[in-house]
Amino acid sequence: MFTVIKPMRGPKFKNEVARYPGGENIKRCFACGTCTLSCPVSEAESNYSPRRVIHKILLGLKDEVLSSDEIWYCMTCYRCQVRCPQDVKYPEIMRVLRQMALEQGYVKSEFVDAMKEIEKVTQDIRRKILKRFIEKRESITEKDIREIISLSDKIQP
Amino acid sequence: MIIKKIKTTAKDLLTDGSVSLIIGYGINGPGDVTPVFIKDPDDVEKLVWNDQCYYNLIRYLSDRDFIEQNNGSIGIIIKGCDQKSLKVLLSESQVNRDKIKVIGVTCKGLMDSDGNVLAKCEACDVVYPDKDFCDVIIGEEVKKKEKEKDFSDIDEIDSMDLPDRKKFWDNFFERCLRCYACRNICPLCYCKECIMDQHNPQWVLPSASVVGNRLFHIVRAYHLTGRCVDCGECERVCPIGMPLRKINRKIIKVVKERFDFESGKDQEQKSPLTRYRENDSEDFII
Amino acid sequence: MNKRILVIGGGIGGVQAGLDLAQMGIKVTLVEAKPSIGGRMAQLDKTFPTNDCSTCILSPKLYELASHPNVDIFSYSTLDKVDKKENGFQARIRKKARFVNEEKCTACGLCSEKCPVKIPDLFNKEITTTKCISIPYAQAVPAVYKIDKKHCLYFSKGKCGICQKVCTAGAIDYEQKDTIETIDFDAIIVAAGAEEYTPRIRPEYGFGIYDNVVTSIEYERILSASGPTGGHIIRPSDKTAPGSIAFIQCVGSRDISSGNYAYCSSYCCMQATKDAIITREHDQNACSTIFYIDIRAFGKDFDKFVDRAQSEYNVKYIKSRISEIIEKPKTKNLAIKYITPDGRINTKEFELVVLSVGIRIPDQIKELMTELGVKLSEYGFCPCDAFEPGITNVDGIYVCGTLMGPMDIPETVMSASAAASMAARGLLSPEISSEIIKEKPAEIAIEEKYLKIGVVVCHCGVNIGSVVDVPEVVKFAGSFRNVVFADELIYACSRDSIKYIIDKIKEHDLTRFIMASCSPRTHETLFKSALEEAGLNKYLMQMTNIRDQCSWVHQDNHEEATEKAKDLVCMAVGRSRYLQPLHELDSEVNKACLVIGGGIAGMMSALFIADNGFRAFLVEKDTELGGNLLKINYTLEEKNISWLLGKIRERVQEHPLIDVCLNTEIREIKGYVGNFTTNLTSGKEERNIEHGAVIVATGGREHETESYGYRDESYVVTQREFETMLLNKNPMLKYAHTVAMIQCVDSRESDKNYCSRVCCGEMVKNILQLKNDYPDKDVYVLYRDIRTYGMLEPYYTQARKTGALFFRYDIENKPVIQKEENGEFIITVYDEILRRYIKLRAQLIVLSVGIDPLETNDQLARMLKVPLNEDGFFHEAHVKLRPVDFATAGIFVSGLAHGPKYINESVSQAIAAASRALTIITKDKIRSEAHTAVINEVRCTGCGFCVDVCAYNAIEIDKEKNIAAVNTLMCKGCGSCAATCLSGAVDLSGFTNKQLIQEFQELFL
Amino acid sequence: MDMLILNKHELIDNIKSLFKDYEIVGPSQLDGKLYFRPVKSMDEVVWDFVNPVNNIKDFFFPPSQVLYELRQDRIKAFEPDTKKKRIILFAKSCDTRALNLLDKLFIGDYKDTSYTARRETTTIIGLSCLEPADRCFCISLGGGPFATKGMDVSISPVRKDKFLLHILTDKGKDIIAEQGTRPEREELSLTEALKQKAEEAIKRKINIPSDFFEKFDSDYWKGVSQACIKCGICTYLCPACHCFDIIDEGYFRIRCWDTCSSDTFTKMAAGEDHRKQKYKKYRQRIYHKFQYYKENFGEIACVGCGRCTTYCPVKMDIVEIVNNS
Amino acid sequence: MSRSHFDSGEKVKKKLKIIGFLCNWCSYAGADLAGTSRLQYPADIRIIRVPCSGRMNPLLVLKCLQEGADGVLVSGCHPGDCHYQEGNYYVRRRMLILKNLLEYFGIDKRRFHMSWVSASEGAKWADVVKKVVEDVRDACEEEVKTAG
Repeated sequence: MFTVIKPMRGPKFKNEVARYPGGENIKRCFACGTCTLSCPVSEAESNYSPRRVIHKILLGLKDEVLSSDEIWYCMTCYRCQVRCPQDVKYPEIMRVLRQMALEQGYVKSEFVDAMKEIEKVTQDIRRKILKRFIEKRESITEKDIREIISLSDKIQP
Repeated sequence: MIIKKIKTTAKDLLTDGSVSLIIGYGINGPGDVTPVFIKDPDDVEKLVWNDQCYYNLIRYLSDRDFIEQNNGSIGIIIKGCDQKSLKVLLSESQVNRDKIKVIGVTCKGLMDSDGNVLAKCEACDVVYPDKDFCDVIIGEEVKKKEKEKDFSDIDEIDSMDLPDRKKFWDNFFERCLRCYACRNICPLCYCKECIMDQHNPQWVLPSASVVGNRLFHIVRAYHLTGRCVDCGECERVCPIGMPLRKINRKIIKVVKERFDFESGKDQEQKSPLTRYRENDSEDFII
Repeated sequence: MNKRILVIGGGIGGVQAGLDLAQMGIKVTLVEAKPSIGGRMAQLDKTFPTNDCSTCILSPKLYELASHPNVDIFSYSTLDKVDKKENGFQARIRKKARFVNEEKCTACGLCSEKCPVKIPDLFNKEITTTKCISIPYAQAVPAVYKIDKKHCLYFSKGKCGICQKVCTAGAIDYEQKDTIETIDFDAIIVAAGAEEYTPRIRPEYGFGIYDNVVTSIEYERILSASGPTGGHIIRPSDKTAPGSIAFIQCVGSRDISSGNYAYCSSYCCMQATKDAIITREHDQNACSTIFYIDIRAFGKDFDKFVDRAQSEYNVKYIKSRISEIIEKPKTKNLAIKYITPDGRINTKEFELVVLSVGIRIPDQIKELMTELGVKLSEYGFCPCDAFEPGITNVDGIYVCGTLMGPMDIPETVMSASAAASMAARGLLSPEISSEIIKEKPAEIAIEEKYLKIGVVVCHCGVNIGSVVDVPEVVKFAGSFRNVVFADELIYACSRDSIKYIIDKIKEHDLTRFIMASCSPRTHETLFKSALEEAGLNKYLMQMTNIRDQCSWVHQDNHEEATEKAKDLVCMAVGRSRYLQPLHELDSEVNKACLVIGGGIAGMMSALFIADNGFRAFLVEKDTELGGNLLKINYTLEEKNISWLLGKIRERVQEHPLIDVCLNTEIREIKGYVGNFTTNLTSGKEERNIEHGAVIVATGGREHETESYGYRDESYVVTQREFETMLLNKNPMLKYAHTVAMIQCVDSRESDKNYCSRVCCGEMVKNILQLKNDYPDKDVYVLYRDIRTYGMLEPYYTQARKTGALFFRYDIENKPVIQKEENGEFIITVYDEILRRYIKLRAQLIVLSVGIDPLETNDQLARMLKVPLNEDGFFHEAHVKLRPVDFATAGIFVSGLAHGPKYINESVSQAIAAASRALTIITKDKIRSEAHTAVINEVRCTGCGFCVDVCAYNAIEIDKEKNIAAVNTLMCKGCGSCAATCLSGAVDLSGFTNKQLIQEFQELFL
Repeated sequence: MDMLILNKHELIDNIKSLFKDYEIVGPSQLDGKLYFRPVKSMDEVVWDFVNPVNNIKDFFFPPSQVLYELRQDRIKAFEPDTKKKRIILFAKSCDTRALNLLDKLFIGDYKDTSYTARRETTTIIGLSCLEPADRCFCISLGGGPFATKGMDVSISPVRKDKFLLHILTDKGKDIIAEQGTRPEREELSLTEALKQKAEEAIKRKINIPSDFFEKFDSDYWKGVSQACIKCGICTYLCPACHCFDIIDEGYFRIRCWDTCSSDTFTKMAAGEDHRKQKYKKYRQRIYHKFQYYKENFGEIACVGCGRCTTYCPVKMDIVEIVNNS
Repeated sequence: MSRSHFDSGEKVKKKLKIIGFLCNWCSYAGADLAGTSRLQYPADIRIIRVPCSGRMNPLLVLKCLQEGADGVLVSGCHPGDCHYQEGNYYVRRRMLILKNLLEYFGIDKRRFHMSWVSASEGAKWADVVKKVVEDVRDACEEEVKTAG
């Protein structure tokens, strides 16, 4: 665990984010943790925590946030935004960060297009698994799902 | 020798008029030690000091009748255990401290008639009267013996089962004459009209029946809760030899364990029945 | 002006306001919508932080109000119309039909037993059902049954009518109609209270979907011994005892997105803690977990309560707001995901979940307020400014309780007393005494009369008669010597029975009277007034309970019940032989009040005593009035405190009835309630003043701290110093680009284990002021819990919006400050979200240091013989229901002397103290208890045992004679002294040793 | 008046034979102290002893005795059950002489029913006192270690196991079987020698000064009685003291011993008590024994057994007090 | 000759006589609530109302037992609930000493009970009475067995 020295002055990262539409309420967050708890991604990926991303923005750790891969995890399911008591719109903030990362050269544009690809394929696999499960009607374990995924390259889209 | 110092101190106090009476220990006709009251300086010779000076002379300071008769300032010779009962009396504002001169004499333990040390002296935890309480200290200072109080005889009675325990005490209650010597010798029993003598309402059966005697001893022990300093006089004077110290020390044990209080140590603190703590034990309450 | 005030709402607020006004001699009409008064407090099982049983401390107040001659209670009634008159109001009150005659109903419960229709039990939050004809709970006041018209078969289908057939008192009356009364009032106090927020708006918590998710008020009913489950904690789904219980905080509070609930409801954290403790007391292996955002234990002894919950009752506190609850279908358990202290996500199954719901103003109360013309805030509450809490925009209408904003019971009681003294202004004057003098025939002296005892045994309809053979008991009663008259009555408490009793007393020239019937707690005053009318001293009556404690509890064994009834009568006869006539003693009251301390609390108390027409002595040891308020420039609501303070000081100094004594010390206070004499010294000259009551408003002081290098660093300041720096734009601010604030400095730790309540509010105020003047400065706040409770929460949100950053630190891991050569500070603190230590750079550090009691408190406490609590603040009589009184009569406390609080709370408490003092000094004479201690001077040895055990300082040892003496005015008649006296010298009149002994001795003769 | 000589085991057999139809009371040890109390067999009885703590007065005038039971509707008198006759064994001469004093009071012009019933059904076998204690002074009051006043049968030691029985009353005759040998002069002189030796052993003499009654108002009594703690030991243990009080306990009317030193002794209805001070109480005890009883019944109500000095908690010696008054 | 059947071997009567001293503000109210809720309990207890459990002098309990009561119950408010602030704290200490003394002298400790019953604990009051009556009955039977 290392310590982070907080930069003294200069344009605040959080004000930058707050200027974009959807990022207005970021400063209202009082770190209650509801977003992390309602996020399906954080269930799978244990050290991904939307609360920590917001906290880093507020602390102004611009490079660490924009260069991190965390901002790409969000599946924009909007459950956190519905549940947040202070009306912080986390998915919108992720959209803003992705835009800033692109504009300020942290990632290349192909990377953003690729994101759409990944989106499509994962959705497709998810649909297949669900279809298989609904046919069989009895419970399905993680092993079955892994097996389906490994066969998926054989299944035509 | 201690007795010489006592006599000179008594003589000086009487002559310079700072006291009008000295209460001490003397000898009666057949040669037993008896309390003696000296008013004029040359009677000082009557004073004695040996290991038979049982009496707790503090009893006379709380006796209204006695104080009426001798209302001047009084000099009194006390041992360690007597001093504790004086402190209890002071905490209950029964004795006017400036009207008494306390002559504390160190005592190495009293002997009974056939020469072994009294049980109460074995257990005594204060050997010399403390300096800042007494006006005069006679005899060299003996270090205070820190000693855990031994309640083994009490535990032995507690361990009996109910009928035996009842028989053990009823054996004495059948013989108790209700002569009230145990009440009247005790310095802490100074009520103007004792509960036992009250008829309207009549609290306890006045006659010498087993039930009446048992309740008398329960009330007496209850009224000494957190006050009795175990000076042992009540047991000594009882004509039928009832083990009264076993009763008093049972209450002293309960008060020590449950209220963490020892009587006679602090002049300001009265019996723990006038105080409470939020977390007092209530295991016996449903 | 007919001196009558309308109180809307029968909760604890309305009851307290009504009681205070009645005791000041003003007529009160109390309108309550529900069938019985007591409000939401009657639904609570226990109250924090003392775990008193709620009904135990509430019902005496309800009985006192119901039996007070100045008070008429309109229960089950609504207000049709209220219109403003030139000097008051006129209200049309509709008393809805209960279909039960209030006079006749004896609450025997037979109708409810036989009623075939079950309806949801609103009082128990519909956990169980109750009958169509019912009373909310056993100890309801007024204890009169009510028929629910909608469900009653008689009204819907025209058949049934069983209850009328069964009722022996003939109280059921289907034709009863609503009655309307139009009454004029001088003022109105609205104490309508609030209701719980129903968490349907947050469906993710599964309320109404999963069985085992209940709200906190439902859980109170489950915990309550008189509740549907008889106090056994069972979960709704399968009625088993839950092993693990989760409490979820801030449901419907601090929640902007799900509706207009941005405020914090103030008491839910403590209610959850109390429920968790009581759960553990009921069931040793049930363990509770409380999921919270900030634990808001800001009141007196609250932090100690939370610590005890963790240490003795192993309640776990986890800082994590819950996002959703999922029910496991098979076991009906509830899975909850939460963040553990070290940042991991964890799921745990709980058998029961309690949602700590916030409060909101119900719509019909909003309509009532708009009809009255009172403006409400955006959240539906009725806000008042700091220096006039309770006063609304409409002249003559006052507000108190949760209608003003979320608050706990003590604050409600204080605001209710305050509203009472505000509403009473102009109606009181020293000339008219507020006592109630009933004319009654001269009392016959019975001393030389022969002992003649009369016994009446009551059937109480079938309640006694059906189990106890009453004629047999009457014959038995007649067999006693001295019993010259014995008879039976069907309903002894009915009008004509009372007349019959009065005639019999006169006819047989009785000197003692025994009533064998129901409980003295409810009917003693009724029969005593009968004796008075017959010219017999009312204390010559002895009641014995052969209903609630005999016939009702031995129904299946008639001859044992009869045997017991005979014994009870025998005991009553035994005791009555030794009853003596007793009289309440009256003593003159000096109609003035001493206020100690000239701070804002003292000034407001003095002002409201004087405004009500009574003299006040305001004693202040400094050279000017104002106290701590002189050092405060603005608050969150009031922008210019010094201007407001100046106005109040002016009003105090010019008020003809306030005698301001500056740089004056109190040397000695002697006397007792109604008759205090105080010796004041100012410099050389001395002065004695006479007064009837004392208000302690000596205030508090800022805590001097040594931590974080405050002593020797000029750039480490306290919040108050920072406020003055902001006010006069101190040049030091130029260098402070980043300001770091540290909360709970030296507070909530070993020797100072209490929260000073105001520091979070001050911190937010200073941040807003700083960001307003210097928008580009940074602010970090290092806190343990942000306790901006109630209406302060929106300001906390604003503070975050200005960009201030909040870091939570733990008591074991305090922030560390190092100073660099260039004068800047590096603050190292562990950030639990990042799970890393971070270093913050700041040029100025502001410490929130909290409030300490004055050192002079214990000297004044000893002078007034009133207690201090563990932390050194003055200890009030009862933390919940008597927060302004001391146990010793006639002495009251307000302001910081009672404990840390905000300015508006101090002002509210100060006006409440004035109102409590007025209940005494408005009387010509004070009536003392009749049962007081009596000293037998022959037996008293002056040992002082009785003095130590007297909680009311009513007994003292007279120095010369060394004999105890009782001040009958202060004595409350508890008898502790009589029980402690070793020589039986002290006795309690009315419960003397002889009477108690004779009561059981008669059994064995 | 016939005498006979018996040796020890003959005497024991004689007494044993009485156990069947008599209730035997004798001096026996209990918890290290000697009491007169009912005994089951002869080996419980102690032969050589100085006076026990209690005395035979207890068996005629008990410490507490129920007189009546008063109910709302009926009164029931209690009679002592004297079906079984009783024998008091080895009473010393001072106790029996004191009993004689009590007879003067209880069987005087008014006969106390329970006392008289008990007195008639009890036979007293006295034992002469060989080694009187150093506090005894019975001689100076007309008694003596070998005196026989108040006994039905007196037993005096002759030689180690030889006893001289002296049958004094008819009751005595019924219980002693005709056996043993007639006393020889030589045995009589041996007993006489023992009597002389016992009488010299008593050194303490009580002599009441002539102006005893005039000293009533002197301050002497204040000085002397200062040590007294007003307990009841001296009166309760004194064989001659006979004051009693009638009290109600619930529905029983009870006669129980009273002591002039108690606070309630002369306390009257309204609390008035003309013997409130301690010295008046102590003076009353002395004058009642040595003056008033003598005026009323002709004898001093003290038999010199020394119990009051032995058991007094503060060791006040009655002999010294009376002599120097 | 003492007639309280403390000591006499009298056969245990079917109907015991137990005296209950109840504090007016909590326990008496709790007993009333047991009545209004129609909770049945044995009829051996006779209730005497005292202003506060703090009024109870141990001598009253002793006098009760001496007069012939089979058992005594003293019931008051839970600590902290006392209407007179501290009454129940003091009586708790007094009765602890009395309990120890009674036991020490061989009086069966089941003859004297203390309980805290609040105004809303009607059910608890019924249970307390049942337990006390059962205890006192056992104590009497045992007493008769050993004395007989």
